[in-house]
Amino acid sequence: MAHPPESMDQSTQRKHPPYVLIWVVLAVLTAAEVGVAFLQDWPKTLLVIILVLLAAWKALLVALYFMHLRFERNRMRIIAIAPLPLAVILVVAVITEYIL
Amino acid sequence: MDWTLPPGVSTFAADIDRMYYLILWITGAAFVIVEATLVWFLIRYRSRPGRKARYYHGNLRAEVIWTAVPAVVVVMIGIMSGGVWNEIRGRDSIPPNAVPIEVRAKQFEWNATYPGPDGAFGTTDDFTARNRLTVPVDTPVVVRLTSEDVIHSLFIPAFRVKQDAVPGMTVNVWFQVTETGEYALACAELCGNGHTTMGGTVEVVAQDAYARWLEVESSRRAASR
Amino acid sequence: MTSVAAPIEHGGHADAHAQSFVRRYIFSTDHKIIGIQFLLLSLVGLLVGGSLAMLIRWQLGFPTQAMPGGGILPETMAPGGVLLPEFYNALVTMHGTFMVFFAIMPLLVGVFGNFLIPLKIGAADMAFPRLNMASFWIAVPAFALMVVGFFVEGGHAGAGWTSYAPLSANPEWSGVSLGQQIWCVSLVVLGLSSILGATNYITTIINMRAPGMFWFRLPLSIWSLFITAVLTLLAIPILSGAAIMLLFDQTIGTTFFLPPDGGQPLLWQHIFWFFGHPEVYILILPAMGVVSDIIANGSRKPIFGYHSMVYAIIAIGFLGWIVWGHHMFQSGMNPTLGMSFMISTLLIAVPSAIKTFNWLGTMWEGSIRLHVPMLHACAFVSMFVIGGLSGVFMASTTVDIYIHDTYFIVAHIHYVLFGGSLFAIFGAVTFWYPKMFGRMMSRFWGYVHFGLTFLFYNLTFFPMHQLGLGGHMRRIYDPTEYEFLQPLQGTNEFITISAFLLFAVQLIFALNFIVSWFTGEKAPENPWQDTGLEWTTPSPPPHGNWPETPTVHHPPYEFSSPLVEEDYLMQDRAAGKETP
Amino acid sequence: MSHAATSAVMLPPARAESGAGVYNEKLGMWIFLGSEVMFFTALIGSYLILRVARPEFWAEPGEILNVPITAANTFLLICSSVTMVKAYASIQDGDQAKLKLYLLATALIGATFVGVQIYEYSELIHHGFLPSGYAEGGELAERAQAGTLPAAVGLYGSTFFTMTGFHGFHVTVGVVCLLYVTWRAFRGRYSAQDHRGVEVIGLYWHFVDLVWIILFTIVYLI
Ligand code: HEA
Ligand code: HEA
Ligand code: CUA
Ligand SMILES: [Cu+2]
Repeated sequence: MAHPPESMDQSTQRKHPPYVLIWVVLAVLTAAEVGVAFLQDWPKTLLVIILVLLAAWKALLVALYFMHLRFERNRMRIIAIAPLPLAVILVVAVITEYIL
Repeated sequence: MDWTLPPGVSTFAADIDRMYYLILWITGAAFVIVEATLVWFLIRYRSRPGRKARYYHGNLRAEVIWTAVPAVVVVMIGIMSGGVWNEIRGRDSIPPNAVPIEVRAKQFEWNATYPGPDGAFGTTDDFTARNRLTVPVDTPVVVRLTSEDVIHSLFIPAFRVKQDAVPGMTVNVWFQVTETGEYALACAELCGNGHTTMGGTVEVVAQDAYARWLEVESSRRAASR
Repeated sequence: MTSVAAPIEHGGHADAHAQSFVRRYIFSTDHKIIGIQFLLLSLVGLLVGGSLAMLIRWQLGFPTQAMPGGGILPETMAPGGVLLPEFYNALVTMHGTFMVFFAIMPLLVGVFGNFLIPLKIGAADMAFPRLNMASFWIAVPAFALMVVGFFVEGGHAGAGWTSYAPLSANPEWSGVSLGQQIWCVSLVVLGLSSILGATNYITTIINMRAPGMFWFRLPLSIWSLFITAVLTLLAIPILSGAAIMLLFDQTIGTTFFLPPDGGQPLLWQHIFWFFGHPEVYILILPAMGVVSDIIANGSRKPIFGYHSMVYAIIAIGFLGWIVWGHHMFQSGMNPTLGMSFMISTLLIAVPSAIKTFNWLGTMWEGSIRLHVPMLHACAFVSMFVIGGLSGVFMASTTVDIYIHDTYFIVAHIHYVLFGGSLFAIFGAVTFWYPKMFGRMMSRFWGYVHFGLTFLFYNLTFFPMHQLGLGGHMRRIYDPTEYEFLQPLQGTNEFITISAFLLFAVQLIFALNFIVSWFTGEKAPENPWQDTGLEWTTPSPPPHGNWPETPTVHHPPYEFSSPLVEEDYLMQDRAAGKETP
Repeated sequence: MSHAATSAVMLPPARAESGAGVYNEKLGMWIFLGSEVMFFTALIGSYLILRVARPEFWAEPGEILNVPITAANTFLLICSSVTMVKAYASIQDGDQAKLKLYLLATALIGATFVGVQIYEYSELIHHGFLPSGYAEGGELAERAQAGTLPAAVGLYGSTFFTMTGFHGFHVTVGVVCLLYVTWRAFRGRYSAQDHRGVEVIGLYWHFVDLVWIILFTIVYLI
């Protein structure tokens, strides 16, 4: 099998990340989000910020551990996040149309 | 028909034309340099028996020069036309005393609503004219431009005015005409099967004539109402 | 090296020799065959787009006169040979659509991406040969669907190749419903094909370069195809998303772009051009790449400033993402935003300048052979410069106020896309034809085709600048409707005549292409005495390209190197020491 | 043929510049995911822009959409990600039995997610919430009359159904691919040494999960 030696490094390491723990964390964060979303007397903007942060946290956990970016080389990490700046450019530029 | 811009009759037409000719000279120079060098090299360095090309991979100084020069030139172009742009479209470029006219575009006609003698919209002396825009000379005019269906584009070549009319939003376009007369008005954005027919005229009249025209028109319309 | 040997495995086509005609020439996984398939498909696309242009020109030159032979067109298009306005709009829309999506893009990316990448980096095939096959066979139905659109109820999409909403979003304003939906679906399907292709190219170039083929030993054609693939990968899905929203606005009652219900017409323009501008660089970067290869070959000299050429490609690729607003200066977009878009747009002149002048620098003190591909490459340089410089006019927000949506823009389009991309394609096809088909194209007819095309091309498109200056709007069915355009009608007729001649002389190319396939003189391994890896294998190359993976010892353009007596040093030639 | 073969000996062996350092399929999947990011950018970006431009077309969280059910569904999808990664871990240890078990579980949970989403859609449509906004005479339309809901929610419907719909579509595709991988697992095609298929489908699956995490927050909770 012409399977490049480089890529074996994570397939051969037998110690697995604490997947179940991450699972619990994700579940808790989701519950927390639903809880926060319905806090009546908090200012909307604050809620939005908190919710987005929680979501980002969850997304990061999935990317780092489930998609094991945490164990990849930097080259792969770069390939993985490369498109994000473009996405931000589009949305930010167009939104300025309406808030300016 | 020649290769120059048609005469412009608005205050900023001159500025726009100046920018155009400036860029024409700059790019013209770049064009001549490139094409001349190309042809010259093709002749001068054509392969001839016994001649071998000189072997080298580049020349840093040369590259720095032909990177820096265009960079400076384009930034200069940017700054200059930015100035004119601000004068025409800048946040507070619209003269406060500008005469307001409402233009609603729809397939395939231009409807211009005038505030009437009292200069206020939404009063009984307002009236609307179709495919015909009448404006006073030497007076800033602001057109409140919008559309009822699809996107159109208000294009008055002689004034160097072009602005899309977008449904759901109102854009203010202003201009100040310097000569009385009749000028063409066209639609510059594909807006359907009648796009090509969506023309009209702009009549530029003396200021007092304009005031009188408002009187006459609004009373006439009122009568017909 | 990561996976030099890998492709043989993954492809599962190592035994292709034993395979049937169908598996080998129709559902082939061989990158060379797929490249040729794309070539045939997109040349037909070019023919379609060109023919539509002829109808457009007839109408503009001789408005509302019965077109000779136009009687064969159905009543819904041209009763008695007189084109209907709605049909004219469909013509313009489809001319743009076919030329951009079904001619130039597949010609550059589909054909040369597939054919050249493995051959030039020393790989036996693509990283994912089956995916490659899929990407072609997905493109075919997209093409067919777009053609069918002409014959459906209500006619084909007629809102321009940019399909501005709300005109495109609501049939009640355009009279077109099914046609516009077909436009959306076809482009989404084609998009899938492009995305699969791009994934394949990027993986291949990153992972499958032969030993010694370092990043900075890649030929510029491969560099530009690589950046192009990245642009394709990231830009096309944006178009797919936009097209899907547009489709939903028409079919399931969503209101993304429909103002009465809160939709935002400018949103369509922003998304479309966020895709659209990278798209136009997808249409020029590969052309620049192949032209660089051809110019170095024609000048018998290493490319001038190879590294800055690479950085220029990357810079253009990146800047292409932050300039889209220059299509929207007059759209009612926030003027302050317009200002920043103007600056970023103008900056693109800088990397373009580097490329232009480095091409000239390559010819400087060279020993120039004016073979047919070289002529086309020189035409590319001179014509692209005209198109590029006219771009600077519109980049200036103020000048754009006047020339926006006039024929000045149309002239720009054709100077960059025909003068640029298409001349490069003519050159590249002639250059790699021997490697594709094992035969040379006729040199004589090549010269004839070049000369006449260059002449009639300029006679057709240069006068469009004049129309633009006169204020001649784009996409109008009948210029004579406007008094102020009547003085220009003479120019319009002149353009039309030249356009017909331009089209006619393209048939020389078509014939040369087809006839040489059967009767052209047999091509040697390296007819142009080039240095690239593809010339170290027979023409056409066998399945798997090389008996064993070649090893690279030299940069791509070692012409006239002192290391060897002949004036070209193959990249894999083990002469003397390694050149860094 | 090239002269290299013969004379290469007299040269130092050419250095091979390693690529991304991972095998093609994995690299390819990551690259493909890049295009998926841009696809969802078009949809999510439009949503954000429209929401900022015309906020009056949106109802408060939970007023129209059913948050409890969706929260449960979100939890389901997260579970499927865990089983997926477990499958990957198992085959890394060469545990075929667990591999099959976890793959099946993942496909199953994924399918359930889609089922629940279909149920959610049918409920919404039943209450009169469509891609075009309220359905005439629908229950929600009446509440809008009564003033307890926004007058019109066209953009809300448009963006909601488009975004969640295409996510659902991605999950469905994922389930199909998972079934294929599972089938191959039962044919014993994967081993501790070579399990590219499992890792690659895993990447796709987790990405779809990640997109849902974002969607759940910005569509249902904000
Ligand atoms: C291959 C395709 C291609 C390419 C390469 C380009 C290249 C450029 N384009 Fe163009 N463009 C199109 C295809 C392309 N364009 C199309 C199809 C449209 C119409 C879309 C539609 O509406 O249908 C369009 C429209 C278009 C517009 C919108 C016009 C309008 O609708 O009002 C603008 C505005 O800025 C623009 C600008 C530019 C610029 C600045 C470049 C630059 O990249 C050019 C850079 C190159 C040079 C400048 C020449 C080389 C440099 C030198 C010789 C150095 C010296 C130069 C200076 C000192 C200035 N283009
Ligand atoms: C690569 C792109 C490309 C090319 C090559 C062309 C080629 C031509 N185009 Fe144009 N054109 C566009 C892209 C292109 N165009 C775009 C994007 C628009 C904007 C559309 C819009 O507004 O929405 C446009 C718009 C446009 C207009 C403006 C219409 C309007 O606004 O009302 C006009 C008008 O004259 C025109 C004319 C022509 C002509 C006469 C040609 C001639 O050069 C055609 C000559 C013929 C050929 C080049 C084909 C030759 C065939 C072969 C060589 C194939 C050989 C076959 C085999 C071997 C099997 N085009
Ligand atoms: Cu109105 Cu074109
Ligand atoms: Cu552009």
